Amino acid sequence: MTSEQFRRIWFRFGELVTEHRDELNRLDAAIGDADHGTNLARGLAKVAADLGADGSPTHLAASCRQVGMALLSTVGGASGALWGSALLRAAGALPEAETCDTATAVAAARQAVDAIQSRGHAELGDKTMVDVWRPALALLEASVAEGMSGRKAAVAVAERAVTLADETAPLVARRGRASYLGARSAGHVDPGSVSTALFWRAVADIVATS
Amino acid sequence: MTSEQFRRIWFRFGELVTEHRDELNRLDAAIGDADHGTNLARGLAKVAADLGADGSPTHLAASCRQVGMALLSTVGGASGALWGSALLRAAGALPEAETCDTATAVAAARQAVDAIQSRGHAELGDKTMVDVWRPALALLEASVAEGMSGRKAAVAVAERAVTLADETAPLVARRGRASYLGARSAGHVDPGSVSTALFWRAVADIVATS
Amino acid sequence: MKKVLNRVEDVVDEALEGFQAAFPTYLRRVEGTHVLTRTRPKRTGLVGLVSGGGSGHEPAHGGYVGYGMLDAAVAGEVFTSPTPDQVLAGIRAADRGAGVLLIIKNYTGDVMNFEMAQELAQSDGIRVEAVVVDDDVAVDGSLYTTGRRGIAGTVFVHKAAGAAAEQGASLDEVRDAARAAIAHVRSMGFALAPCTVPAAGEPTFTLGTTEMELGIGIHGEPGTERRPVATADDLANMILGRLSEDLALTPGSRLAAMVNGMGATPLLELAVLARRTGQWAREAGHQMDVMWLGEFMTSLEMAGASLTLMRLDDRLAALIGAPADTPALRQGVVHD
Amino acid sequence: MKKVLNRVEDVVDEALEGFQAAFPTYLRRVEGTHVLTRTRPKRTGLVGLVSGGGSGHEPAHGGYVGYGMLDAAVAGEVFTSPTPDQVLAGIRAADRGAGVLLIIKNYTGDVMNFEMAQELAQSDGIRVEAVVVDDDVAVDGSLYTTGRRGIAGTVFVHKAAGAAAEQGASLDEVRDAARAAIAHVRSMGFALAPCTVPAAGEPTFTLGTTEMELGIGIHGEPGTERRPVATADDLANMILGRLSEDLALTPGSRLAAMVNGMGATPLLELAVLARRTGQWAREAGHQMDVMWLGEFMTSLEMAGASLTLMRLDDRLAALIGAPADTPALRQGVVHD
Ligand SMILES: Nc1ncnc2c1ncn2[C@@H]1O[C@H](COP(=O)(O)OP(=O)(O)O)[C@@H](O)[C@H]1O
Ligand SMILES: Nc1ncnc2c1ncn2[C@@H]1O[C@H](COP(=O)(O)OP(=O)(O)O)[C@@H](O)[C@H]1O
Ligand SMILES: [Mg+2]
Ligand SMILES: [Mg+2]
Ligand SMILES: [Mg+2]
Ligand SMILES: [Mg+2]
Repeated sequence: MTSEQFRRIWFRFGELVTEHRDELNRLDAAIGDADHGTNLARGLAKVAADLGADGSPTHLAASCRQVGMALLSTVGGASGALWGSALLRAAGALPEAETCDTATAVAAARQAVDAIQSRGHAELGDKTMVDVWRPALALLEASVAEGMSGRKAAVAVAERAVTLADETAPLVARRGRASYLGARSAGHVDPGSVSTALFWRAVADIVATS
Repeated sequence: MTSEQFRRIWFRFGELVTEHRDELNRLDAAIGDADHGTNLARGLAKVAADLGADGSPTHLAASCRQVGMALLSTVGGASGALWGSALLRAAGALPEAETCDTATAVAAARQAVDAIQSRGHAELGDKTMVDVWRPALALLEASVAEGMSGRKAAVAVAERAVTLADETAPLVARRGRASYLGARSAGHVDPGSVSTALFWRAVADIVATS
Repeated sequence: MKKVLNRVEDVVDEALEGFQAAFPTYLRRVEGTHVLTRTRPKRTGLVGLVSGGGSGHEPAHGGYVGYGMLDAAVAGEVFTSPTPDQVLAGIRAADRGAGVLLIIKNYTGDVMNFEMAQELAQSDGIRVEAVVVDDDVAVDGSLYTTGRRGIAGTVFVHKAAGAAAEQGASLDEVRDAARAAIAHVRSMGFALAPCTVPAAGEPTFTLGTTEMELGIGIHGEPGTERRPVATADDLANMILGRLSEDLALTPGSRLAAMVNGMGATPLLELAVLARRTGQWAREAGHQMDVMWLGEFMTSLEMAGASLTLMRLDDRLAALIGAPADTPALRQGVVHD
Repeated sequence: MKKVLNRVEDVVDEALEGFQAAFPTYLRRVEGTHVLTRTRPKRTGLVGLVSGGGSGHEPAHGGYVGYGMLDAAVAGEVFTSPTPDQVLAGIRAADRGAGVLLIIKNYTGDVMNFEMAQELAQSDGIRVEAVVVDDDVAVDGSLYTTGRRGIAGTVFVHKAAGAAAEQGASLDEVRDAARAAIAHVRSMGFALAPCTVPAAGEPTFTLGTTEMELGIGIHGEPGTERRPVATADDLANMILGRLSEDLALTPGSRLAAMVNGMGATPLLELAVLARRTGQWAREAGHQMDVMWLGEFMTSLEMAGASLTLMRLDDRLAALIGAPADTPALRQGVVHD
């Protein structure tokens, strides 16, 4: 992965979230507080401004740290802390260099997912973004281990992520705001899972076309 | 007028106001605070209870004072003070006896109307109950002066009162809550005028059938 | 209509019991009446203050019964003036031998019922003076002979007259302090959504999604004008301009302001009005002594707000700033 | 959506300015942040208290900054937890050298963002302890692993911990006072109408004309159950029964109660709940030390209310009764 690709992933993710902002808010309205799209869109606008600013770092680790700080300080809510933690931890696995190999990128992704779980204490099946992150990471690692190119793996993960997000619908939430609804949370897709799928789509879009 | 008639007028007025309560509230909603029907109905329920109670006075003056006190202490708002003042003043013109002649009854009515105007400072054309009371009284006095029976005069006044109430519609209110609407008060009938017409209908209903 | 009620007919009675239950050290209900009076009456020889009106304006008026403000508050049915016998009970409860001042809001019903009570009390030998608050600039007093309405500015009048009474002023002096307050206070309000009187069960008016009522009173009435909705700053500018003009303010005026919510507008939004009110005063070169921000004189669950300005001289500033200890307004040193 | 706003994006920022404008003697905004802190900080050597959360709960949390309660309040966007850097700024503002206690409401976002700030402050050398309030009995803590929510009872926790801090208790003692308060406080709320988050522009849920949501939180979320509307007394009985059971109250318990409006429900109606709350306590043989009646922790313009009970021992009773001087809560002697 190049530093340029990394930046373009975040610009693309920002576009996708802005496009889907109202939908994410609507999903959050059903089982939360109707702000998930607004929160992420606000954060990603800051990310884009930071990444696009003159003198913004070009090395991967610094760039990733910058994204993490921007998310942490502008998203707010549960998703802000989780995305911020994820990026800050992932930065530790990336080199202070303009590029890294696929294995390093995958290792950074694993760090990100671990950080989300250690910050939020959610397990698979709790109806949170972990329900997309964890299996998506497993698929990524398996694909790359089987020798699939990063490019192809990213596309596969992006496709799978959409399904994973949809599959959160029947679950009863056990973490986050939706958990307060108890059984009433079933029958609705988890908004953080949908935005996580958008992230993987952004990754695939950029990696596949560059 | 007999004391029995006097009491039946108030029972009948209570029935009529209860029937028209929602309509009076609706009229008041348009240019006031939507409570005129509720206020009067509450007061007349108390009047009926007082007049029907064991040991309630049977002489006209005492009976009239009792009605005035009941209205004063239960109606509230502008109409409570006005009706209360009217009845308390009228009581002064009635005898401590079971009956009085038509001239005395008419004199009591004049006292009532004077009390309404001295308490409320409204003039003809201010879009208040005075717009019914004052001309109705004039018609009553003229009819009786011409030698019409009390019975016939009451029916004539009751008919005229309905028209007078309707004729308040185009006026711009200068007294009471409706005056705050300025020009916006035009186009709506004054609720206190409509209830005053109901009072005259009650008088006619009772006097004509007894 | 969805409301937190038992029987509609009982709401005022039950609410009075509720106030007594919540504020037993402040409020006591005069038995068999709709009068709330001080649990610990002020000392003999001080002037008593009575206010009141229809219910639905809470915390007015019971919330202002206590040290430095009222001695008794008389509650009518929702948006309906209390009756003379009730006001008389309030006067009796408030009288400490030095006479009683009635603070009346300028509504026909209130004025007439309070005046009748005044007459009754006077014939009982109690000295009673009355002032009528008419702070609402939305209603043009010269055109409509009922004159202006009394709205949120009334609470500043309670505060000023209450402080004077607590300091031992005579009945005439307290009345004059109230008159001075009335002469210097102006208000105006707007509504974004109506309220529902429990007994009526339906909203008092209807508004389109982009309309507001300007120049509303506090009884759920529509305003003097219907307009397209405006931003908070535009609303504040417009209202403050009207108040300023009517008070004939010149730069350097010393002011007290009140940003008053009508019931349903969140404090978050009222604070946005407070921001502009502060800015406006700075821009106009005025000195803002105090700003009250909250719900002081409501109209059930109406959405909207009113702004009040009072021009202060040294005397009024001292009265507005004096200590008060009531359920709804407490100020003064509570610690060292 | 009709709201008193300028640009939706600016509402929190402008409201913070408005609070500062209205309460300059109490509140000061830490420049460039969403933190309100005391204009006159408490003396060095006392423990600092920080709370906060999303906006839209006003007067929480800025309204509780002042003597006897908080030292700093951190405001997020409407119903959105503040970010760790903002909480860190609050911790820095509140620190008087004796460490800082964070009072967090149990929401995933709040907990995580406050915890991250705690870690950052600790690595800066500031001692920081944290407590998490989870008073909402509507959510069954044993079934849903996030646990119960923190709602209006949080204000009692501010009060108790704030009093302890003001009295010179150490960080551990203040934290323990807060924990004791949390252990003894329970709340539950209901909604008759939803609210509209400005940025979303639409109500957070819809309700039929005869429906209510029971077990609501304070973020406009639907409740745990939808039910037909009930009378005020039935609602109070049901909620008080739940609270009582959860607190395992036995006759003769000493209690503090809070009747808290969610935003749009008039004080007149809240007082009807207060009446029943007082009656209920008497009937159950409890001693009601204090009852707070008003809006303490709102959910924008949601219609509805929550009831809170706290079981008091001597220590908690003294802390809840101690003086406080903040924009939204003032108690203690203001005159002689
Ligand atoms: N403990 C948790 N672990 C992982 N993800 C979580 C957790 N709690 C919430 N989430 C995710 O966060 C999303 C909600 O984010 P957002 O709406 O931005 O925050 P908030 O709930 O504070 O309003 C949920 O849809 C869920 O996917
Ligand atoms: N000054 C006045 N003189 C005579 N009648 C008046 C006056 N003010 C109001 N009214 C009458 O009272 C009626 C309103 O009564 P009501 O609704 O019961 O009282 P309120 O206006 O206090 O709510 C008006 O329709 C009008 O006829
Ligand atoms: Mg959310
Ligand atoms: Mg009326
Ligand atoms: Mg009325
Ligand atoms: Mg949120």
